[in-house]
Amino acid sequence: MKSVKRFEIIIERLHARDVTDALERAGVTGYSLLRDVTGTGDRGDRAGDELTDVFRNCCVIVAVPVEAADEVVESIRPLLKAYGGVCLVSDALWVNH
Amino acid sequence: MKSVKRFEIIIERLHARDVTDALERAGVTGYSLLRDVTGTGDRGDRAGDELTDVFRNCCVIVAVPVEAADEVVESIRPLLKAYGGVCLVSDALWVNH
Amino acid sequence: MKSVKRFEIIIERLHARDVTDALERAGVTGYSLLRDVTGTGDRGDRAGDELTDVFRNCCVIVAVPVEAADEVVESIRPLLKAYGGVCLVSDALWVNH
Amino acid sequence: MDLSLVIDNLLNAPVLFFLLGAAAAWVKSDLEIPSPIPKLLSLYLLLSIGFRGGVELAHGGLSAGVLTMLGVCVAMALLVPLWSFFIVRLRLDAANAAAIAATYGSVSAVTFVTAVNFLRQSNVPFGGHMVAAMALMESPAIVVGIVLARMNDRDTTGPSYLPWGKVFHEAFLNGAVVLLLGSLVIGAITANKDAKSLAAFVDHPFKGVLCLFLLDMGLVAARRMGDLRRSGLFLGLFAVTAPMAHALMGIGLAKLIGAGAGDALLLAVLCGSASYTSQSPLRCD
Amino acid sequence: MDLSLVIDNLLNAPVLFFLLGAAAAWVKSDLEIPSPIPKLLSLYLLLSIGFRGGVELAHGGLSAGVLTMLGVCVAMALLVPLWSFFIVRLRLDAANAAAIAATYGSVSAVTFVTAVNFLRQSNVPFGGHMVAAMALMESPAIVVGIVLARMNDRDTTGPSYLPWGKVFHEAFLNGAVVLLLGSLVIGAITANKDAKSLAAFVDHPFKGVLCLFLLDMGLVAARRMGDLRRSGLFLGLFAVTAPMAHALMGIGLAKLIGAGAGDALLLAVLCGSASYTSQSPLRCD
Amino acid sequence: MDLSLVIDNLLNAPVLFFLLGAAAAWVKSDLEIPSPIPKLLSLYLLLSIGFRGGVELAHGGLSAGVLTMLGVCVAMALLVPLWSFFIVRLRLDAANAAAIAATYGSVSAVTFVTAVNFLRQSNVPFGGHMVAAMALMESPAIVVGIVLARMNDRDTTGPSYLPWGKVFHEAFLNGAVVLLLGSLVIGAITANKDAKSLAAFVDHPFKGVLCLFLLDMGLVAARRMGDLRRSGLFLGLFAVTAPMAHALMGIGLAKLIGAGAGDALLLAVLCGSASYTSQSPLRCD
Ligand SMILES: Nc1ncnc2c1ncn2[C@@H]1O[C@H](COP(=O)(O)O)[C@@H](O)[C@H]1O
Ligand SMILES: Nc1ncnc2c1ncn2[C@@H]1O[C@H](COP(=O)(O)O)[C@@H](O)[C@H]1O
Ligand SMILES: Nc1ncnc2c1ncn2[C@@H]1O[C@H](COP(=O)(O)O)[C@@H](O)[C@H]1O
Ligand code: NA
Ligand code: NA
Ligand code: NA
Repeated sequence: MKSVKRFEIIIERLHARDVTDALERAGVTGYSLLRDVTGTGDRGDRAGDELTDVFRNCCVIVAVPVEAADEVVESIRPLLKAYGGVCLVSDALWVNH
Repeated sequence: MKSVKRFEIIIERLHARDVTDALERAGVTGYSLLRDVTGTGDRGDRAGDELTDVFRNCCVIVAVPVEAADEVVESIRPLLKAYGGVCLVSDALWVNH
Repeated sequence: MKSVKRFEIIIERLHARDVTDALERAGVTGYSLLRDVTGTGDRGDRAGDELTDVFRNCCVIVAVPVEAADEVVESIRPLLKAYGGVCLVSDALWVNH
Repeated sequence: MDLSLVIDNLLNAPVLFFLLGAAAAWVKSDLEIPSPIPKLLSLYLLLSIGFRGGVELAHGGLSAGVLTMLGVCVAMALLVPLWSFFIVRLRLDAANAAAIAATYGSVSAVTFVTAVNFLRQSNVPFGGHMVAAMALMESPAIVVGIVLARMNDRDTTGPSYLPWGKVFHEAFLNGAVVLLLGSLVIGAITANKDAKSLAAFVDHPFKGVLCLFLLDMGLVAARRMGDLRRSGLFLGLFAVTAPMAHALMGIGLAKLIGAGAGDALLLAVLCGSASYTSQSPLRCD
Repeated sequence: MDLSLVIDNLLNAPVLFFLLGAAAAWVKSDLEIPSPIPKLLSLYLLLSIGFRGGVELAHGGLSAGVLTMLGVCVAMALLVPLWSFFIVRLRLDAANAAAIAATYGSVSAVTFVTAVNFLRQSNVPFGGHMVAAMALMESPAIVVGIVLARMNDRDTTGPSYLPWGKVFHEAFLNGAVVLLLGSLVIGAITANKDAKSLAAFVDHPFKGVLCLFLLDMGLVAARRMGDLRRSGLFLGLFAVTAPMAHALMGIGLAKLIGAGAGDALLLAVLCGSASYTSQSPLRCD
Repeated sequence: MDLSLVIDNLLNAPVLFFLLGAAAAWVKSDLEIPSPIPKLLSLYLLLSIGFRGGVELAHGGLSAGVLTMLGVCVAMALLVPLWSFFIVRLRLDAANAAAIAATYGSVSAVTFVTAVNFLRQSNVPFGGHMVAAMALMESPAIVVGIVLARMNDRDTTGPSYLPWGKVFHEAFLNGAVVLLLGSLVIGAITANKDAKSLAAFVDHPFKGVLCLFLLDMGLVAARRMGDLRRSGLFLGLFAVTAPMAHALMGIGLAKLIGAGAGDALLLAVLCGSASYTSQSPLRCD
């Protein structure tokens, strides 16, 4: 098992692709995406009441090598600044296979 | 980045609102909700076989300041006692924006 | 609150039952399942474009006592080897009830 | 009764799709109808049955017979959990006995919908008020179950100690009841105007949607057969005999109040069927 | 206008299902239409209305009157956010004012669909080009909103500083616009060949799907009433008067260009209605 | 062949919706049909096509010609992966070659369904047994693929070393096969009784649902075009020529056994089309 940093990024679904693009630019090759997340934050409830899903959230989960963590943080931060959302970072072990 | 406690509360969907109400009473202003969680626990499988979703689970994810963690635990505990479910607490860093 | 190890296993949905079977063999009695996870990894994008859900992922979340963690790792590893996927392990506290 | 009629009945598409689902689950096929599709199907079925019930009610009107029938239904929803409780209590603790009692008192919408489809197909008429009866029977059983659990439980922090407001809320305002009664009222109001233009949505695909829904029910039911086995002989016996006994009572009562054949069958189904839903506010750890 | 006609209009099934949804949310029933079912319903409604609009367009053809109407619609989509911005700016900061302006400039597909259903039911004809008009009005409002926000915002890292490419992308290529216009074109191309064989999908269940969709809209709208209250008197007043003023302008313009009654109503709805969608690229923290 | 017929064929609604989806993905619109809606659509299409195939089978009966056709289909499902394996093996390792071989041996339900829709629209008759043929061709290809992979793989812990029980399980009991065959059997059993009352669900909306499904297929296909480019010239050439060669063989065999035009087209589609599904138990790390 090797040490990794686990990122959990909750952001509007509309911006999911921005997040994964930013991750790819930061050299991340694997990530997972939960598409159906709702929530409450500084900017009110999710909506989803019109004909697009603009206000729904998603959650991107990424495990990256410890040494890559800072770069990932920096690639995500501008997105959070622009669009709101949450990014949590924690320690985890990756089961090798 | 600031230290936070990350809560993950898995409970029957029916009680999702009880959880978020309890969180709001404990002063939490942001949380995320995954609505489609199934599982097995002490009280058997989820069902979802009748015309309501009574037996489906949901998962509430909340990051709170370290000093608020105890109050959140205490606000959730009675719900777990009454309805079953699981609450995990772990350390995380919150990416400022 | 007692210390536990939190597992997060992301694998193709097709193999969800293999994972839960392996967990049950390792003595785990409770787990949660998120069924709708997509992602990118070593083996390309998820698809979901034919008439079965072969390429969709799922995510199994399990909290186990610290002393049971090694056995769970060993029960999951062969599945990751055979089918790909990711298993992250982290520390968490379980709120007693 | 004619055996060939029974077989003929079993050989109709909705029942066969139920069996297909059960067979698929039994051979552990990965066939599944993922959430929330079953929910969409059930919303459709409730809306459809409610709306058509309302239209029929508007045409039939509220007679003394209708009110008697509704009274009988509510009475059965109150009484069935009562005696079920005292029988099950012989073996189980109060909380679980109350939960099971509420289950048998309440109604299974799936079974009701399937019975309605059977009547339509056999051209046996039935009253729109039977749909109202179904909606009315859901709630009392839950309330009786909770009262029984409380009277027999000393732990005032457990789930049976929900505040009464919450109990009534869950009993009377759960989504299925609201949608069913709401569609019934809307059907009754717009019977002359919208019934025709909505028929292509509300009537025509009904049987097909039921097939798909019963396919899912088959999958679910077969997966839960294990639970039944685990529940032991006593509960197993109760699970088999109680619905039959209740259904027979239903038929008896229908005769007594002079209801038609269609209404009698539906009353039997309402009395005999049981629903998981009502357990929820009562389940114990 | 005849009051009984208004009541009669309110008493049709789609409106009643909206009220049912609102009532259910109001009594905090757990009735819900889980995601992504509303999305399926809205995809269906857009496809259906686009396809039928295309078929009608193919039969009616592009006349000068049609082009005038489309020009008027686009002009309104550009002007409404402009004056809305300057009014709302009296009380709010630029970014929020721009977001609100874009909202009122754009159109509410739900309202449009409901109005179309009303016209069909009342047998009032309208042109297929009105569907094209709806699709054309979504994008300009967003662009105007963003231009306004940029002209008044100095923080070049905020959300209003999306690259222009992305702005136009979101304005012109959002899924609803693409599906609506695409279905319109497909309807126009295949009008003679497929319109009949697709009717069972595209026409017949339309009203029923609308009922289910409006049930969900009712649930959502009632849950958001709180937001309205929180937004204060000024915005509340604006939210009530602006749509009416815009709708009246729409009717006036329709008279001016000599449009028929059906087209006039739809123009009023397009001008008056507002959509959340267009806020998104503009919202501030 | 007449060119205008080809164009006419391309200009029908299902194909145009596929192109709309592809165009939307190509311009990176956010149009999407979120999971599990495509699953609902595909469940519907399988159920519908299975049920109607069963009804037609009940009316047509099992003749020698039908059995010959089924035999030819199964033979092709066994042979196509065999030669595909030896060709692809020239460039790829055994595991990947086996996966690709299984892919080309199996059938694409989407293509089949689209072809069926085309035949119905052109009023060309075809036999219900072709639906059974599709169901029968899915499994052999998977089994052959796995056998080939095992014979050429020494790592006995890799994915090709699934226990045989699991292999057969995945090959013969996957959800699509079970639903298709199940609906076929149900259709055959209830042909006289339920075919009419289910038509409003099973027949009428078929083409419309296919449009929506192909819209999604278009979105998915366009997103995956990149994968095709990445796969290199050799595989690209194989991907273009193999389906054509297999389809031509299918037409030849159909002539040989004297099948009608409709059945011949469907056999060509079954032989030519390829499915991702069958790769799954074989994929390597
Ligand atoms: N403290 C929190 N814990 C977990 N999720 C949060 C928290 N705050 C916000 N979120 C999620 O992030 C989304 C955007 O947050 P915001 O930008 O603050 O409106 C919300 O809709 C929630 O889903
Ligand atoms: N050890 C565990 N790890 C993860 N989730 C669990 C665990 N135990 C229970 N759960 C989840 O919590 C729900 C309720 O658990 P219980 O109250 O024990 O039946 C289950 O349906 C699971 O979704
Ligand atoms: N670094 C990662 N972080 C999070 N999820 C991942 C990561 N790598 C792979 N995954 C997930 O695991 C699945 C299978 O990965 P793989 O076997 O590498 O193709 C992917 O589809 C992703 O959902
Ligand atoms: Na009952
Ligand atoms: Na407007
Ligand atoms: Na093939």
